Amino acid sequence: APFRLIVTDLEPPLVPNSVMDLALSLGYFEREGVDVELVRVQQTPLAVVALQAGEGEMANVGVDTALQLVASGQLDLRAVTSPSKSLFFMIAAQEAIGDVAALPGHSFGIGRVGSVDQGLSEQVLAAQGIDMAALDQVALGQPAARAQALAAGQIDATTMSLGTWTTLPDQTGMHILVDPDAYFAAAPVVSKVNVVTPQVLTERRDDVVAVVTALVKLSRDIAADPAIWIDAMGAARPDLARADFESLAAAYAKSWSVNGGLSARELAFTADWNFKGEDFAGLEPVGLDAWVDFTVADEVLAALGTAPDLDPADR
Amino acid sequence: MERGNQPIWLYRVLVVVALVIVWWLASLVAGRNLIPAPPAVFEAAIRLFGDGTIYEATASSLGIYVTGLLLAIAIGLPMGLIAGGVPVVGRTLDPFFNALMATPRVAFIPLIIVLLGLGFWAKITVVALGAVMPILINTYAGVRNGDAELVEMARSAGARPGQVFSKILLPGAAPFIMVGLRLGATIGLINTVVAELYTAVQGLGGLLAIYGNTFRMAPYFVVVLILACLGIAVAELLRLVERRLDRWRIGTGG
Amino acid sequence: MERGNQPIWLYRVLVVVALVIVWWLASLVAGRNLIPAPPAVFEAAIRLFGDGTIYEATASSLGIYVTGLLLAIAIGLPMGLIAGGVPVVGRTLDPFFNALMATPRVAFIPLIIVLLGLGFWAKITVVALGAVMPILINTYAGVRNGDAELVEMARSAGARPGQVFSKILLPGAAPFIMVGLRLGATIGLINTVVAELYTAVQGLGGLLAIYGNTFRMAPYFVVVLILACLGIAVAELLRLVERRLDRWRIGTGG
Amino acid sequence: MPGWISPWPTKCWLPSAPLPIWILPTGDRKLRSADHRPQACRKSFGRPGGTTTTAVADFSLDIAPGEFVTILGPSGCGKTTLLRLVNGLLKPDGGSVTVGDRTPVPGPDMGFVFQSFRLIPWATAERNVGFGLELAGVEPVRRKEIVARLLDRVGLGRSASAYPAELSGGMKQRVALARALATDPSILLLDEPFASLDAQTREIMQLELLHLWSERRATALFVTHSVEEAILLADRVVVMGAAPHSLRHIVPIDLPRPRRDEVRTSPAFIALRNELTGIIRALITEDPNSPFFNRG
Amino acid sequence: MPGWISPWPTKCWLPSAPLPIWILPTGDRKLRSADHRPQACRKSFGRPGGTTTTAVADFSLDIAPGEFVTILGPSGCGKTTLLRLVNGLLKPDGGSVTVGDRTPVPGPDMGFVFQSFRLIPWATAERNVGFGLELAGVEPVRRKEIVARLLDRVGLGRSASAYPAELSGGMKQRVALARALATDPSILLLDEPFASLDAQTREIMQLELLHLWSERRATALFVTHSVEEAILLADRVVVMGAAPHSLRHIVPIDLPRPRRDEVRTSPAFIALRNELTGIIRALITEDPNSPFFNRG
Ligand SMILES: Nc1ncnc2c1ncn2[C@@H]1O[C@H](COP(=O)(O)OP(=O)(O)OP(=O)(O)O)[C@@H](O)[C@H]1O
Ligand SMILES: Nc1ncnc2c1ncn2[C@@H]1O[C@H](COP(=O)(O)OP(=O)(O)OP(=O)(O)O)[C@@H](O)[C@H]1O
Ligand SMILES: [Mg+2]
Ligand SMILES: [Mg+2]
Repeated sequence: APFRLIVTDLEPPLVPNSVMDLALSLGYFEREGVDVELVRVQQTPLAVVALQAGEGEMANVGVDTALQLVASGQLDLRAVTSPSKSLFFMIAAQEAIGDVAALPGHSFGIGRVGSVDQGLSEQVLAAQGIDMAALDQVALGQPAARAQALAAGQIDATTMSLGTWTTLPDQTGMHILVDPDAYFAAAPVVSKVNVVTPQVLTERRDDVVAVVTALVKLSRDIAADPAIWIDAMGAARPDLARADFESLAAAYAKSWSVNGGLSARELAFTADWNFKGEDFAGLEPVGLDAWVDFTVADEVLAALGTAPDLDPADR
Repeated sequence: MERGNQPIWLYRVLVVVALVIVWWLASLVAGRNLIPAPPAVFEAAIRLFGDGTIYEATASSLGIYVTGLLLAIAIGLPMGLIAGGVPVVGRTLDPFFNALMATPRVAFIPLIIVLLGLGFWAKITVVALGAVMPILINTYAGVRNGDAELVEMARSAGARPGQVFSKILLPGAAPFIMVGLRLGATIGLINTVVAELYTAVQGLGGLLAIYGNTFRMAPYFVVVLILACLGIAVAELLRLVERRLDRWRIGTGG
Repeated sequence: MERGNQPIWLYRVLVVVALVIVWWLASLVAGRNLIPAPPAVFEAAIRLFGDGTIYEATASSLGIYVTGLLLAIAIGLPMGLIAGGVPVVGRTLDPFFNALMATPRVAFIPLIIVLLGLGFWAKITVVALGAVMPILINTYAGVRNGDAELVEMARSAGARPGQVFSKILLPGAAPFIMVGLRLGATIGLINTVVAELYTAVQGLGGLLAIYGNTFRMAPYFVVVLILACLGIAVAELLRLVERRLDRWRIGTGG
Repeated sequence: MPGWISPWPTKCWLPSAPLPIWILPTGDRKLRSADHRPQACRKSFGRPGGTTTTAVADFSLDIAPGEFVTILGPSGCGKTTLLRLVNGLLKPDGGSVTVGDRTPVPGPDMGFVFQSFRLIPWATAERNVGFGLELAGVEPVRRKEIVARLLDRVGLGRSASAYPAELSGGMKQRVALARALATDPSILLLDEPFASLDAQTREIMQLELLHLWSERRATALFVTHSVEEAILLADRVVVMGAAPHSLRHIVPIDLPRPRRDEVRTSPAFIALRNELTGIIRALITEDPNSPFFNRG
Repeated sequence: MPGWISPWPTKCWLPSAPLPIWILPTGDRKLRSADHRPQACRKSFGRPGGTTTTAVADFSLDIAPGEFVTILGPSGCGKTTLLRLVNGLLKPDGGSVTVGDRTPVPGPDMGFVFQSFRLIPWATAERNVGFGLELAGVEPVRRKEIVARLLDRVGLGRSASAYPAELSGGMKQRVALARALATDPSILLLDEPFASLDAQTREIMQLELLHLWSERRATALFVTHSVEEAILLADRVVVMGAAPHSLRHIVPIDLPRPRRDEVRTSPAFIALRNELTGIIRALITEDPNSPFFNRG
């Protein structure tokens, strides 16, 4: 049976997560001897439902979702790797808003009250001394809707990913208020992980190891030679210019999960941060071992060796 | 004509009981994360009603829903009458009605946001956009199916075109229009949720988004059930109207 | 009865021209590429048709759509006939039809995924779920509006209940059923897109999601226009059927 | 007139024997052949408002197998309702209706010509006439044959493919007549079947009907407003009046059959005509319940 | 019978003068008062298949203001179509129809009793009768008054609040009659308006109609299948036949008015009756185009 990997992107995304698509198209999975099939769904909740329904073996989901499911005892999941720890969020605003200090009193698009993007925005703004409560928050759901509302001039600023920003065809009148680096510095939170059920972990452990191996190998290759990514993405996304990929590749230079993307320290921080959020009201915090499985990554690193610099593999 | 409603009510209760049993079984089979068991939903309902979350959300959604629906009726009914009564207009516009119908609502959302923003007006537009077509198409068909003999009689009695409309075609189309209203009312309810998801998130649609995204399935189901009950309530209201309109269907004479 | 279609076609062309002009103006006003200008969409269309993306997506969506619609007809038509013909059944189930109608489709999606997965079966179920209700409710109303005098005549002529159904009530309900089919067909098309968005992403719905999420509005509009054209095509097909069924409406004798 | 030929070229069904009709009060079945006292068969229509109209009351009659009974009575007195009771389309509120020895069940063995025709608008004249045969499962070829002959008999051979909306009033009525006759029923219920026909066509249709009736030995209940027609056709003329007493008079017609046109000028005929005209006049102008009391 | 009282207690509209009706070929307007040669007015109905039925052909007639013309003719010969042409509901394919000096426009000044009644099913008898008044904007109080009187006249005072489905055939017909009369029209088009009435009620209605007609000095076109009725009511009887020549005979009736019941036995009446009966018989049994050629 093929190993079905559920992704929440409809085509290779403009973030390091794209290694999952590229590993398939560039034959990395094949070379590890695993027959991977990508199952594309719209959003994380659907990915979870699909996983639960046995429509896939592994899913790339939001950390908040994984934590909620585990903490509420609804679904036993284990994160085994994170091809793209952060989604490179940033805050974009209308030109008229010169800096962060000008934000209070203006409208700010969020997903919904209690969503991850709201929590992150709050933290980033707090780091710059701005109280989110002073803003007029407008709940708008999906990232694309937020971007569209910004472009249409219906809101003054919002958090979006660098990928979303890059795809915006016409950015005149808008600018980047908080760039991805400053954003991540203020809120160093892992946003997405690949999870499997314990059952898959025992029954198809070899396949899981092979998948993680393929992802790590590709990440290392790209980290070594960004042109691999630029070329592959250029082929997959003809709608964007090569220059876009080049600048994105430069931004992502230090972001490839060359060691499997699982850092105990980062994950613990992420969990703590999440449990403080509104969505987690009434949930008891759980330990790392309840939702992360390091053994797969360790097995891969044992075989491939640990890469220095990027992506700390601390346990 | 409809006396002795007791058995019908009894049957309905039986259906409800059967549905609850199926639901309970489904929750056992699917696992309670996907389908919460009835008692969990019941508890959640008590909590939600207790802390007032629901009232506020329902009131906000109802405001949008009712306004949007009235807008849909105010547009769909006269347009359907004109399309049905003036064949040139009807046959010219007919394909465009269908094109509009077949276009996913979400395709219009960017346009609506640009033109109307994210608030009340945008939302009622989404609701009206969904509800208008069943009303329009049913009215249109109702008028086109008007009794040609009665129309001729009215003309012979001196009815001007407007009078033929209001005295013959409109009441004659009542059964069609009622179906259109029923469909429009329920589709409008769905579109209220869509509107609340795709423009500024709020109301019952907002609750659905929150509970759905955080996998709180019990309160999620409470909201779904509230929507279902609203659907029933609106349909029963329409049935009262229908029963009044149907008084003349008594039997068959001569 | 309808001769000399030329003016109608002319009017339709005029409406198309008017719509394109409004669209163009809107694209100028909205700016920032939220609404692409007609030439951009035209170019995108040429590209999409050129590289075959569209054919594949359309074929995949059409397969789901047609199967789902047939399923909806296979369920909605007989259910509507039974509900209309056996009053106890109709009056018992009536509120549940409305409840089902008023419940957002997306609420069912988790259940559907659990039971049917993400593939073909799940998708046609979503399509059928959306299309079944207009068909059912219109059929139901059509049967309830059956001519009591004709039914009595048929009974007098020895028609068994099944024959009263098939020879009097069903053909008598044809105008209602045609409206139901029209609404069901277009709503089914929308639900095809919904299904393709909420289960495994593919087909025209998948293209909409991709283009929409990445702000490629020109190809996005191409897909929207294709959906609109499919809506028109289906409606025109239904009109052919309708015209055949309507042959007897010739004028008014005696 | 050329020799009369039955429209059923070869019969593939056993014609049922002519049946008697009993219209009696409840529980009186055992008395039916012995006791002919008028007893109450009754039918009222309720309105949602609570008021009821009694259409047939205090009606009791038995009709022998093969008898031709015509019914006269003022407009709105309950004639149509009576036929619907006999057909089994309505159930009496009191008393009973028995056809043969059973409660009547509508079917191909009873032919009903409705006052308002009740043609199926989406079916051609041909299909309307063949409707009963279609229901009974008679195969299309045979059906076509019978229908064609019946359409010829009622003078509509050329309009076989016309829809009801294309037919004149009298043409519709003839289609309705042909439809009722198509299944060769043993009981004929005819509600003013010739009201929309001109005098000459009406006479031709009367002759057709009498031919079929006498050949078939059918039992016929025939509502008409023409006193002359009532006498010409009937073995007995029943005169109905408005409730509370629907059955007012039974006049036996002893004129010899076949009755030719000349019978109209015979003294016996004229006496009967004057008697019946007087009865009906009295019902309308001398009954204080009549809306035309003291008028006309 | 008590003294006849008009159903319009006080008239608030100016009764229009009785109007002549001209049924003529195209372009012949200037000839209309001088030249009465029969000329072709024509109406055909096309079918999608391509065949056409000619309902009225070669018809030419002028009717004087205040004249009462009755029309006799075999079933399906085009009588109803003629009335629809005169009412302006149909446009002739050839020739012209002129009422007064204009192409006819349907309206409250022409009353049409349809052969199939055409009552509004969702309106009570009362509202059906008042329909023309409602359209003309007559205020409710006055409308109620007129409607109540008319319902009384046609014997339906007690059924004012009944819906058509609750009325018998004859009652429906009387509602249709009252509706046509309610606007006090100067032209009456009556299509077998008494076909569903019993002999006595029919006589009462005939008298009512004649009263209204003579008081109002209306022009009446009255289709009937009863030869006696045609003679009793008419100044002239027009006999129609099937196309290609719709107008077959015009028989002036010179009997003195008012015509009482006794006139039926007068030799002049009997002679006219026999003449007309013979004409119609000939139309049906001696015309090779008739479906009943050589029958009856
Ligand atoms: N379905 C009904 N609901 C209420 N009243 C009805 C219904 N059918 C008939 N009636 C009433 O019953 C009475 C008898 O009606 P019926 O049709 O039997 O009369 P009829 O003798 O056939 O009259 P006609 O000669 O005018 O056809 C009338 O007063 C009529 O109003
Ligand atoms: N709408 C129509 N379409 C096609 N043919 C029609 C239409 N109306 C009438 N006819 C045909 O025209 C002819 C005359 O019809 P019309 O109704 O005028 O007859 P009529 O004289 O009123 O007959 P009757 O006495 O039976 O009512 C008939 O042959 C009929 O079939
Ligand atoms: Mg009757
Ligand atoms: Mg006629």
